[in-house]
Parts: sequence; C-alpha cells; structure tokens
Amino acid sequence: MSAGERALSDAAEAAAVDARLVSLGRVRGMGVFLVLLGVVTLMAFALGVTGGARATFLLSTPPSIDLSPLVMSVRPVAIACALVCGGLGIVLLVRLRTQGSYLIFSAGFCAFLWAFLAWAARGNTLNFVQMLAETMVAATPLVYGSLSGILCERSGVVNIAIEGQFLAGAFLGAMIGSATGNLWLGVVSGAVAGALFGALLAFLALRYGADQIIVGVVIVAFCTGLTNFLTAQVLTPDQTTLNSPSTFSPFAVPLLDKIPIAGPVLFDQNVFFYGAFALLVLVHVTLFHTRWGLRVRAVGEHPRAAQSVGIHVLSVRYRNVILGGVVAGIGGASFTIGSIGEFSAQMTAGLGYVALAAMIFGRWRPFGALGAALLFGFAVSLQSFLAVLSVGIPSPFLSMAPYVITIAVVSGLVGRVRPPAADGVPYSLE
Amino acid sequence: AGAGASTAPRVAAHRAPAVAVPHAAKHFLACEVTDTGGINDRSFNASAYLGLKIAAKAIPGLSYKYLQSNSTSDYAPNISTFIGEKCGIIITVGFDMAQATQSAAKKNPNQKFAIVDFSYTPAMKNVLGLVYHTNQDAFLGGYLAAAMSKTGKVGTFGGQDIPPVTIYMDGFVAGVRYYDKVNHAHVVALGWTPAKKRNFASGAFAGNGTFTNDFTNQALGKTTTQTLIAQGADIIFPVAGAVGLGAAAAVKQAGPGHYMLWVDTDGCVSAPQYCSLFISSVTKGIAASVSAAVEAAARGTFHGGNYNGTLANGGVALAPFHQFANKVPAKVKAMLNKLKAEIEAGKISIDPNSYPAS
Amino acid sequence: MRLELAGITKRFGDLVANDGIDLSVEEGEIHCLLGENGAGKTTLMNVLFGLLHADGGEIRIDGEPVRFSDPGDAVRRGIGMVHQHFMLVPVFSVAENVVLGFEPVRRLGFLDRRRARAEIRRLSAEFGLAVDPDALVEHLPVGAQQRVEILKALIRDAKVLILDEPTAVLTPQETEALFTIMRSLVAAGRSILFITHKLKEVLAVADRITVVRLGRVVGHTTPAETDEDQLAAMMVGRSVELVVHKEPARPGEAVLEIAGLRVVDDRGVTVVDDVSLDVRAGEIVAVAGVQGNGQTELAEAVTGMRAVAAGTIRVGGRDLSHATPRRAIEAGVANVPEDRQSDGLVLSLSIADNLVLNQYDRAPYARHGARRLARVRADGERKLAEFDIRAPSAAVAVGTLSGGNQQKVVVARELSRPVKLLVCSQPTRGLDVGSIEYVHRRIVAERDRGAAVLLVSSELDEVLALGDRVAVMYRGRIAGVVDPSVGRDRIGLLMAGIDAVAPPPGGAKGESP
Amino acid sequence: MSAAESALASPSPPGTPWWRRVLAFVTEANVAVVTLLAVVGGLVVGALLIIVTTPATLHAWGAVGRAPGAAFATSFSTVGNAYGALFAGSVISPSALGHALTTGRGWTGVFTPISETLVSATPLILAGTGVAIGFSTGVFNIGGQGQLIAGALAATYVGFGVSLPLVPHLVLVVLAGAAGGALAGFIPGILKARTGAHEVIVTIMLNYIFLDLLAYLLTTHPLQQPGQSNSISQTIPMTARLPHLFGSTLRVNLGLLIALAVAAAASWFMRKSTLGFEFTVIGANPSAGRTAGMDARRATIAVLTISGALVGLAGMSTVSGTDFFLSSGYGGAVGFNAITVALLGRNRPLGVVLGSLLFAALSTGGRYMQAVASIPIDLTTVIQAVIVFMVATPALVREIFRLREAGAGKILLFTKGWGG
Ligand SMILES: Nc1ncnc2c1ncn2[C@@H]1O[C@H](COP(=O)(O)OP(=O)(O)OP(=O)(O)O)[C@@H](O)[C@H]1O
Ligand SMILES: Nc1ncnc2c1ncn2[C@@H]1O[C@H](COP(=O)(O)OP(=O)(O)OP(=O)(O)O)[C@@H](O)[C@H]1O
Ligand SMILES: [Mg+2]
Ligand SMILES: [Mg+2]
Repeated sequence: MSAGERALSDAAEAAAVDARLVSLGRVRGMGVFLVLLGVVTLMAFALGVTGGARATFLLSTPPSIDLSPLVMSVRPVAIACALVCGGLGIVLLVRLRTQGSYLIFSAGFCAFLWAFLAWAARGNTLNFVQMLAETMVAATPLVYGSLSGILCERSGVVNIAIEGQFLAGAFLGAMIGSATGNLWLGVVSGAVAGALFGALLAFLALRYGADQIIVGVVIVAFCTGLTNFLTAQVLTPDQTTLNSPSTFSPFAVPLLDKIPIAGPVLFDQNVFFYGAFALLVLVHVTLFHTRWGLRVRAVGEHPRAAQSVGIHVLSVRYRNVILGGVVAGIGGASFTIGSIGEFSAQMTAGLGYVALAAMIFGRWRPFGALGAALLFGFAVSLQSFLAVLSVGIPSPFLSMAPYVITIAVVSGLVGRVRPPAADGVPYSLE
Repeated sequence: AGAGASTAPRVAAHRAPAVAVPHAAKHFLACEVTDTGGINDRSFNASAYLGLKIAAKAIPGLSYKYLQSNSTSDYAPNISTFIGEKCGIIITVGFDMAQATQSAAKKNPNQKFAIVDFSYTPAMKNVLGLVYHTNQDAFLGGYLAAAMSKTGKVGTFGGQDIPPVTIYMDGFVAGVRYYDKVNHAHVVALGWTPAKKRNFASGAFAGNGTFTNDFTNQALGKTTTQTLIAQGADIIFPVAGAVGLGAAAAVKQAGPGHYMLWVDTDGCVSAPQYCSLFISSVTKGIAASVSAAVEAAARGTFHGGNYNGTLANGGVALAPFHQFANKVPAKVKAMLNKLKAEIEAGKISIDPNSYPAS
Repeated sequence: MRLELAGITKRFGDLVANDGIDLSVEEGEIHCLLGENGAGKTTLMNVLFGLLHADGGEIRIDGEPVRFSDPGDAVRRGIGMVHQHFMLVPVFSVAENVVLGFEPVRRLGFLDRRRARAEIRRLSAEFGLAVDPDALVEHLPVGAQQRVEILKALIRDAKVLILDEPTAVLTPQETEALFTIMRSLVAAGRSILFITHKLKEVLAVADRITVVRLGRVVGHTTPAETDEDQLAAMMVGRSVELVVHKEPARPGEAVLEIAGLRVVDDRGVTVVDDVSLDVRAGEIVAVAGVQGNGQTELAEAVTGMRAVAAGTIRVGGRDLSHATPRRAIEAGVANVPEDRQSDGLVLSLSIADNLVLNQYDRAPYARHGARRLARVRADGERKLAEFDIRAPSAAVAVGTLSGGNQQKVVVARELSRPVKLLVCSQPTRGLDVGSIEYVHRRIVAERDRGAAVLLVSSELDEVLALGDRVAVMYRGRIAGVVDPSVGRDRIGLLMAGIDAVAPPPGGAKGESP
Repeated sequence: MSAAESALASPSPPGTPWWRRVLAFVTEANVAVVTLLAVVGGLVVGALLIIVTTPATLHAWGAVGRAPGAAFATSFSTVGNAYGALFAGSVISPSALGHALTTGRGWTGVFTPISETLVSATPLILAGTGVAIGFSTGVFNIGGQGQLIAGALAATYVGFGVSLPLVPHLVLVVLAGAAGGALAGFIPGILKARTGAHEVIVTIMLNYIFLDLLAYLLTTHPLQQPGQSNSISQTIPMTARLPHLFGSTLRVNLGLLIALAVAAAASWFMRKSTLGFEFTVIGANPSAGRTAGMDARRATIAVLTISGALVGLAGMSTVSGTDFFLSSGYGGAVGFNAITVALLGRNRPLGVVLGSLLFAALSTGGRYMQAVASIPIDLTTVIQAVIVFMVATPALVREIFRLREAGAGKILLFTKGWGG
C-alpha cells in the first residue's frame, strides 16, 4: 500500500471519535461530587447519630430461603461508606480517564446510598428486599414505555404518544378484562388499543408527513379526553361489570424464588414483570443482532441510504411504530389488570413521559432504558420507605425525590445525547 | 382538630321516612360541583353525589346533576353556571371551594348552598356547612385494628397532609394507643405520628406521616401500602379516596392475614370486590347529610348554618363488619360499643397525645 | 452489459433538471459525465438508479427496456451507485454498511457477521480496496468511506458502476488510488459512469465523455479529441480562465501570528501540536494536508470556533487566543468554513438573511435591537448581482441553490465587510470550473486588497495555484513550509508524513483503526 | 403563515371577478379553509361519540329497523341539544339575547358566555405564545404546568406579601409572575446549555417538582391562609387583582389585554427583533449560528427563560385575574393545552391567539353543555384533539374534502425532533 494509504490510516486514527465516551470535564465533575457526598455522609450519617444507634435490614422475605436480618451499627458503617465514597471520588479525579468512570461513580454513589439507608433506618427495621421488589414493580411500566419508544425512534419516528397509548391500553385492558372476565383478553385488547394509536401516528406522520411530535402530543390529549369521557359515560354507570377486572397475581418461579434477595425481587412477580424482561432481551437481540434490527437502525439513521439499497423505509417505519404501540398498550394494561384492577381517569399520572425520559436517558438502548427505569423505580420505592420510616423530611419533598434524582442524573451523568440521526425527520422519496 | 361548636344536629332531625310533600314535589333541581377529584373519586365527591341520588329517590320530581371541576379556576364559573340553571340547592365539595361558595352565596342570598368539609364562622343564612368529626369513628377503627393485628403493627397513610385527612389518622392513632394502654399491648401505628402541638400557621408540620400527595394515583397507593406491609403492618387504613383501591390491591396481593379498614364510605358497598378484606369501614355520613340537606331544601325547611357529624348524631360511624362479623371477637365488639357510648358522652379523650405511644 | 438512456426527462416543479438526455455506456468503458453545478448530473443518475422516477424517456439494458421502481430493481439489474453525498450510516461498521439490504444471515435472521467480513476481505483483496470491515464508518476518512461505497456496489455484483463526483473530497493520493481501482474494475469487464468537475481527471481516465448543461446534452467527445479549455467552454457555455492569474505577493507586516499553538479535542487528544505560523498582509498561506491531520482544527482555532489549550493566536496585534467566534469576527477575521451546508448557511432561511448572518444585529441591518428587514432585502438583491449568485431573488431559501451558488453566498457574506484575515477551508469543494474560477479570483483579489489569507485545502491544484507559501500539516504538526514551486510530489510526500529525502516505507498493509 | 396573510396570498390572475377569487380561495387547502374544516371534523367526531355513548340514542339505533326516523330524530335532538349548549355557553345564548331584546334587561347575561370564553382564553394565549417561542427555536418546552405554578406562586406571594396602591402593586404582581415562570424556565435552560440535559426530560420532571412544591408551600407559613389548616393560600387583596374591563359582573379582565399585547410583542420579536432572528437561526442550524458569532448556549437559556416567563404570566393572569388564591387543585391542563394551542397556531402568536379563543370557547361551552345536556366536559378535549390532528395534516383534509393544493398560504407545520 502506498505511503498515502499509510497517511490515511494515521489520519483515520487522528480523526477517530467515540461518541459514547464522556468528556473529561464530566469525569472531573463526578469526582468532585463523590468527594462532597463522602463529606456529607461523614457529617450527617456518621456524626449525626448517637453512637449506639443500630439499623436492621431484612434480607429475606418468603418465599426465599431464610437469611438472618443484617444488623448494623450505623456510625461505623457510615464512616466506612464515607471513606469508600470519597475515596472513589478522589480516584476519579486523579486517574482522570473516561473509561469505567461510570462504574466507579456508581460504586461510590451506592456507598453513599447504603450509609443513607442505614441512617434512615437507625433504631428501626428496613425491609431491604421488599424495597428492591417495589423498585422492580415501579420500573415495569417504564420498561414497556421506553421499549415502545425505542422501537419507534430507532426507525426514525418520534413517539411522544406513549402516555396516550398507556391510557388507552389501561382503559381497554380493564374494560375487556372485566367484561369478559378473561385477563389475557384484557392484555390482548390493551395491545390492540396501543396498536390503534400507533397506527394513527404512523398513518398521519408517514402517509401525510404530519409532524411526529405534534401528532404525538395530540394523541396524548385525545386519549386523555377519550378515556375520561368514556369513564364517565360508560364505565362509571356500570362499574361492577365494566370496570372491576381481577388482576394477574404474582407467581413464584420454582426454585429460583428460593434464592435469597434475588428470589423475591426477581422471581416472585406477575406476568407483566416477566413479560417486560423477556421483551427487553428480545428487543435488544433483534435490534442489534438480526437483519431486521440492522435495517430498522439503518432506516432510523439514514433512510436515504437504506432506501438506496432497496429497503422500504416507510413499511419498516409503519411496522415499528405499530409494534411500539402494541408494547406501550401492554404496558398500559399493566396499570389496571397488572396492578390495581379498575381504570380511573388519568391513572398513568404522566409515567408515559417519564418512560420517554428513560428512553432518552438510556440513549435509545433497551438496557440503558432499563437502567433509567430501575433508577426511577428505586427512587419511588425509596421515597415510600422513607415516608414510613418517618425520617422527618416533609412528604412533598419525598414525593419529588424521583423527579429530582432523574434531573440530577440526566444533567450530571448523561449529558448531551445522540438520537438516531433521522429521528423525527419526515421522509419522502423525492 | 376541627372541634367546631357543635350546633344541634338539625339536619339529622329531618331524616325521617321520606313522605313526598306536595308543594315540593313539582320540580326541584339539586346540583353538585365536584372538586378536582372528580365525581368518581370514591370519596367525598362520590358520596355527595350518592346523597343527591338518595334524595331523588325520596322526593319524586327531584332531579340532579353535577359539574366537574378540573382546576381551582373552574369553581366560580361552575357555581355561577348552576346558579344560571336555577338549581334549588348547590352542593359544593371540599374546603377548596369555600371562597367561591362564600362569594357566590353573598351575591345570591336566595340561592341555597351546602358545602362539604367546611364550616363558616360566623355561619351564613343560605349556606349549610357540613363537617364531620371523623376522629371519633377513626378512634374506634384504630382500636379495632389494634385488636385484630397479629403482627403488632398497623399502618395508615393519607392522600395529602390536610385536616380532613389527618383528622382520621389522629383518631386512628389515638385508638391504637388507647388499645395499648388498656390492654398493656404494644401495637404500633405506622404512617402517622401526630405532633405534640398543632400549630399550622407557623408552618410546623401537624405531624409526620406517609402521604401519597395525590388522591388519584392508585399505583402510588399500592406501593405505599406494600411498604407499610413490608415494614410489618398487617392492617392498613388508607385515607386517600380512590388511592385506597391501590391499597386494597396491595393488601389482597399480600395474601391471608392482611386486612384493611376502608374510609369515608362502607367499603363493602363502594368497593364490593374487596369486601373480603374490609374488617370494617370508618365512614363519614356525607351522603346522608347531603341528601338530608337536599330534601330539606326541596321541602322548604332548609336552614343555613353548620352541621357537625358525630358518632352521637350518626354523622360519622364505624360500618358493619360484614364478612368479619364472626371473626371479630365478641369482647372487642362489646368494647367498641362501650367506647362509642363514652365518646358520645365525651367521657374519654380521642386526642392521640393523651396516650403514650409504644 | 450495455446501458442506454434515451430521452430521459425529469422535472422538479417547473424546473427541468433533465431535458431529453441520451447517453450510452458500453461494456468495459469509463464514461465521463461532465457538467456545471446544477446541470442535472446527479438527477440523471438518481433516475438511472431508481431513486427518482423519470417524467419521460426510457432506460435500456442490452437493448431491452427496463423500469426501476426503486433502487432495489436497479441493483438487481446490475447497477451500482456511489453517491455524491455518501449513502453510508455513520454509526454502522464498514461490514454493516456494505451488507445492508443484502445481509448474509443464519437461522432466525441472525446476522452472519463472519461471512460478511470474509466476503469484504475477498473483494478488498481482489480490487485493492483496503478497508477494515470492523471500523465504524464515521471514524474513516472520506477516501476510505468511498471505498466502502464501492464495496457496497461490488458485493452486489454491479456490472455498471456510477461514481457521482467521487474525487471532489479526495486527496491526490486517494484520487490516484481510486483511478487504479477503476481501471482494475473495467479490466474485469465492468463499466463505469464517472461524474466529476475536474477536467484533468476526465482526460486522465475517460474512454468517452458526455457534457451536460442546464439539463441538456451539449456534446459527446473523447479525451483524444479535446482538451481542458474546450471541455470547460462546453460545460459553462463560455470560455473559462483555468489558470489563476496572480501577481507575485507583496507581503506586508504579519497579520496572523500563531505561536506554539496546541489544540486538544474534548477527549484530551492533541489534534494541533505546537504549531507556529505567520500570515502576512497581502499573502496567501495555503495549508495542505490529509483530512484529519489538524488543519481543520487549526482553522477553527484561528476563527475562535475551538478552544486553545496552549500557545497564542494574534490577529493584527490583538490577542485572540481565547476569543469567541464573535470577537474573532469583530477583529476582522472572515471565515469560509469547510462544510458550508452545516456550518456556513442556514438552508431554510432566505439568501438575504444568510448574507447578514454575522451582521444581523449591527448597523445598517438593525437599529435598537430591531432588524431592518427592508434594508436586509435590498442589500441582498444588490449582492446577488455583485457576486453573480444565480437565484430568482434574495428572498428564496438558500437550500434551493446548487452547491456552487451556495458557496458564493458564503463568500459574498464574508468578503462584503472590511477583512484583515480571511480563513477559508476547502473553498471550492464540489464546485464546477466556473464557480471555482470565480471563488479563486475573489480570494486573490482579497489578497491584493491587502488582507492576509489562510487557505486550508486538500486540493493540491488549488494549493499550488493560490498559495504564496505552502504549509503542510501531518499529525497536528507542521511538516514543513515550502514554496509552491517545489512541486506536487514533494508536497504530497510531506502530506503523507514522509520527508522527501527518506525513502517511503513500502508494503504497509491494512486500514486502521 | 397567518390566515390573514394567506387570504391575501391566494393566487389568481388579476382581473378575475371577485366571486371567482373567493371560490378559488375556499376550494384550496389554505390555512383558513383547512382550519375551518378541521373544526367541522372535530364536531362530527364529537357528535358520533355522543351518539354511541348516550343510552337514549343507542336505544333508538337498536330499533332502527323498525323506526329509522326515530333513530335519526333522537340522535339529532341529542347532538343538537349538546352543541346548542356548547354554543350558547361559549358565544351567546339566543334565549338570553331574545329575553334581553324584549325586556331590555339582562344584557350582562347575554355577554357572560363570551366574557367567560375570553377569561379562559387569557392564560392559554400567554402560555401558548411562550411554548410557541420555544418551538420556533427548536426547544420543546413541556414544562408549562411547572412554569405556570411558579408564576402563580410568585404572583400570589407578591400579591398578599406587599401592600401598595393599585397600579404599582399590579405592576409588581405582573412582573413577579413573569419572574417566577422565567426562573422555572431558566433551570432547564441552564442545564441544557451547561450539561446538555435534554429539556424534554427536565421540564417534564420540573412539572412534578413544582406540583409538590406547591403542595408543601400551601401548608406552610406565610403562603397558607392564617387560621386555616387546609392547604389553601392567602387571598390576594383588591390592589393585586387585575381590574375587570366591563363592570363587576363580567369577569373578563385586564389580563386579556396583557395577553394580546404579549402576543403582538412576541410576533414582532420573532419576526423583527435581532434576538428573535438569533433564536430562529440557532433553532434551524446551531453550528451555522456559532460560526456567525452567535452564542447557542446563551440563546438556549434565553429562549427557555422567555418561554417560561410568558407561561408564568399565564399563571399570574389566573391568580390575580380570577382565582385570587392558590390551592392544591391549581393549574389543571393549561400547561399542556398551551402546547396544543401553540401547535394549532403554528407557532405564530397570531395563530396562538385564534387557537386559544377556539379552545377556550370549547371548554367554557363544554361546561354549559355538561350542565344542560349532561355530556361530560371531557368530550371537548376529544374535539380539540381531533381539530389539531386535522390541522397538522392538511394533506388528509385535502383528501377528505377534495381541495386543491394551496399555492401560497400553504401550511408548514414543524417542530424539531430531540435535536440532541
Ligand atoms: N429534490 C429536488 N427538488 C427540487 N429541485 C432539485 C432537487 N434535486 C435537484 N434539484 C435541482 O435540479 C437541478 C439539478 O440538480 P443536480 O443535483 O442534478 O445538479 P448536479 O449536476 O448534480 O450539480 P452538482 O455538480 O452541484 O452536483 C439543480 O438546479 C437542483 O437545484
Ligand atoms: N408571528 C406572526 N404572526 C402572524 N403573522 C406573521 C407572523 N410572522 C410573520 N407573519 C406574516 O408573514 C409576513 C412576512 O413576515 P416578515 O417578517 O417577512 O415581514 P416583512 O413583510 O418582511 O416586514 P417588512 O415589510 O417590515 O420587511 C408578515 O407580513 C406577516 O403577515
Ligand atoms: Mg451532483
Ligand atoms: Mg447538486
């Protein structure tokens, strides 16, 4: 190869950019933050308690095999955590490399959390396992929502309508599940409801080139109004037959449910939970390892390129947007027949938007979104435990915790995201 | 809390068998303006609406309708819309609407109003304020819960940290503590720790407790309840309207040995699918008092003023045990009746701080 | 395989992009399609490739009429296209891009990446298209990206290969490599439709030449029977000055003084390393170098677009080391950015607005925070004439102009205010001879007016034609500052990081990273 | 483009008779026509919903075989009643008018509906304009609800906190409202600019945060009403209330004028001001803006702050225009309707004003419709949604109603995607 070629390869090295790497500034920020957290831990949780204060963490609930509860003396634990947290912060600052910085940061943050929980549960008992279990439950609808978002946006269609599809799925799921007394029919009809609005989005955005965000926003408004209206007009007059379905009850996976901690947390949930994780793996694998996925991503990144190799951009998008609707619809059904039973107006409480946040936060990757969902779920579970442990924080502040944490993480750790290049861009042949 | 000067239970007096009085019979329109909770909140909006229905059954020719409020800004226009509709009486629901109701009542002295969960001082001629001393029956509920608890822990949580809610929780906690005192037991009430001294204006919290800060998000109710159960409670008392359904779902999921007390209405009537979980319900006679007010208005016997629902006048009560009729020990039942009498007679305190917390 | 286009007509609204174009490509020939910006070359190729549907005329393969409803059809009939604007997914690996739409799969549609790699390696070897199948396309220099595009066509076994302005973004070395590939392809019995603006190249590789103007064929010819001037005249419809006339520079005092400049990208990698360079009033310093060796970052640093890690930048005595773009502009630095579409223009806005993009808030275009739209428009119309920008009016969106005219808008904006230092990167990329002539004249005129000019170009001809001095960059450092008279080869070697005296280390294989 | 503009822009050669030109105009898919047909479409969908959910009509349709006439008759009367009420409750009630004309009294009754419509349009105009400014700069502000609350809180505090004569007090309250919203908009702005946190996430989260903050402050001194243990704020004094425009009984107040002024100013700002131009450029192509010496970060912060300030004014307009106090039920859907209205108005202040009036009319009329015909007010949300659907897809409307492709006045509706 000519010298020129060599120069090119060097040039290539020089020009190489890894979009996934975080900037050094951010690493520095994380380091400083951890150090501060360490100090806080020391001040508040270590010195802020009476010497003898003990905290008890329950590590096992039925059905898992019995573990003796973990009894900790708060102060030493807090001091240890403070050291770990601050130490890792310093590590970040001195090595100042981007690789693995997230890992180190998460470790440090967990140390802080542990100290915080110990402090919160001082002189008291914290059911740690159940705390994790509730994290999972709270995360489940978010997983469905963000997967729906990923399916759509990876193919280049922004789906802001998730909240609406949630509502539709929740409504129809409850109504059919209740009317027929068959929960599986409820799931199916939830999926259908979601698919319908997915189809509407696809139809208006793809066939008529309507702005995807506008259509999305309006679908939410439409679903909100429609479900409110039908609840008042149809469900309420006939509550017992139309709006009191039973719910999927959790079933324990034999043997696995015996595993301490993991058992009750992961293997004693209801079908929507297992479904979410199955779907998660499925979407990940198909998206990144199959022909279908390759083509979907190509369409989402560079539709003209996809089209120039004979891929039918619009049909790929139609398929994905409707699939996304199905997923969101099922997620919606989980609000009613997977949890509460009856449908009540606006019961999804904006979680569709939170799911959207989880998707962006997770950088349009299934497992990234899972991480975001779990974080949010943990915050939800945490705040309810703190409330019951009555740590003296005014309850409105407890309930804003999940949202504050999300903002902190998104601005502190995630930063600028890179959506699929053609996301939201209408596509036409000529 | 809310111990307003209890005027004679005037309204209750009219709850005799409803004989259709001719001159009232031709046409009478009763109207309700809901607060933002909506007509289907399984709480005071729904109860008030039930009141209208009851009145309609009692009085031929009485028709009723409601207007939904979606935000604070809707109250005034909703009320004036109904005034325009020539409603015989307008029921407004919730303290949120106190101001709107008051100004509307001042502007239209001949328009009859009744407002749920609020009482005016000084009382107004054309407005009947309906308030309920739910800490009285909640006290009984607390005692019952403590008596029925196997784990020695019971839990409560509220929809929001506001008196109509926390007054329930005060009574509940008081009942539990009273149980401990008289039975030398150590049942703990999770979810609400009333402050020694109540002083709202200063901004100090009226206690420290668990709230969903939301009367509609049932999922949150479920999470909260699961948390209470996880922390050992086996009997839950949600004071959060429809959010209570989330609690019921959680209790059901927690399986045998976990029960709850419903709130506001008799749970076995308003949420029958969960009747098997309800030891009893701590009710608040909104429906009864509203229908009484409407009927009074229809019959032309309406007087403004304030109505205080108490155990004595049946304005608040502990609902039947239904499926627990023979699970609740006779001893406990007897005790509850005794307590009821003593509370009516004002013989025992229902202030949680008059008993030690265990 | 023999390809014929007969009377192809394509309209966009009332604009006729192709007007009854006839063209035929014989087996094993390189057929050059030549034409100025907006002549309709790309449009014609898109029609041929099934991306656009002709309003008239027909396509014949070996005499048999065919209809391409989409590129899939065209590919099936053995037509491959390397697009002017690459059709590559930046975040995909080379292998993924190459096999896209043509994926080898295992059971359940799982991608068979191993087979894809093997296939690519085979073709690479066969036609000397060095490229690493696992590299991310966005990390590759354009030359390599081009090879990926060619591989895309080859793996689909294209008989006729369309190359739309493939050399517009290539360095001399890359261009040479491409020609070698093209020759080996036609040797293997494939035929090539080759579009370019560069007459030298046409004469170098073409078997036959077709020239189009304003959507019409203006003539067929062969290298043997024509020369550059004749071709230029055919393209533009008038005679064109191909050599830049400029008097020897009369440099004044230094305007731009760069000392020990170090620029670090946001990952901490040093991209400009200890660079010191002066540009004096009335001289053009051309910076040559392979894409990605720091010359872009150098220009960005000078124009305040990129932070400076160490060293100083002074313009007219003022320290601009840590200046914002705005302060650079105020200091009299004009900037013709490398990528006009993404950095130079707002395609959705009108020409008039784009012409005042860095003046919009100053007199005479604004008063007390209010824009004077009437004035903006009037001036826009004036500059349209002055800089001979071909557009119906200054009110039309810049996006509707062809490449050449878009570049003229940028140049017009930068040169229509007092300028101390003119920084232009790849100023004639993708432009036709007519526009190139114009832009070059403008740059020289600016120099003669007494401005200092820093010209960054990977276009060796341009460097040699315009530069009074040539600074060659390699891996962020200045490999040498030479007089243009030293000639292409010496400079080419410097660009490749090889000092002319040292023998080129041969046989280095494999494309990184 | 604005409807007004497209009306002028309808292309037809000079010298064609006026009626031809009118005909040409009404048969082409220009903004005015499409919007009108969208409204029709929305009402049709609403009518169908009424018919399929009202027992009486369902019953009639069940027996359509035997008495088809009855089915139609019932449907018509039901829908007729509902929409009659919708109109009477939002624009003018014929009966009231008749009564007023005959007796010469009760004129306020005649004007009450329109006044109510204007009242509920006021916050929509303000908030919608705010969101629109964001959109036209490629910033998607879903934080309307939060900024609304922030503005309302600030206005309330200043309202009861300070005591001044009417004019200065009002000015202060208005400024406070704007400042509150501006702060709530500044947060996502600075976060996006400094850390790249996406404004969609941050603004959504802030909505919940402000809701909880409100809940907290309402039970806390000094906001909470003295002697009141409920979560309800102090009432603001007369001096802090926006004066009514037409006497005490009609609630339409100074807020409306403020809203219109703001809309006009915004229109000028986006079209003529240098900062507005900077916003447009950075919205369309940030890197080009940067090359031209614009500061994209500063612009992002400025846009979100201004956008927030306008939404904050909306909050102020409700507190000191109609409510006079805050409670946990504050806000409702204004924050989200603002987005829909902005889109309906195609991110143009003039459009936002018209869109707001339409939305306001539907919801005030909806209230009356529920009171008279017992049709749940949520129906109007559905109608509103359908309208925006159709406005957003002119091509669809063109197909349904067989309109010609519009020359000028063609509808261009766009937002930017995530933009990264
Ligand atoms: N999609 C389109 N819509 C409208 N006009 C178009 C479109 N594509 C091309 N044109 C116009 O058609 C004409 C021919 O464009 P084309 O890209 O074929 O020119 P070209 O010969 O490739 O020019 P260049 O040498 O700059 O690539 C130009 O005026 C261009 O503006
Ligand atoms: N925000 C808006 N709301 C309503 N109409 C608008 C808006 N912005 C622009 N328009 C319409 O678009 C037209 C063109 O806008 P533009 O800003 O170009 O005004 P202009 O005609 O250039 O002003 P001037 O004549 O002072 O230069 C305006 O005349 C107006 O009719
Ligand atoms: Mg071209
Ligand atoms: Mg072109």
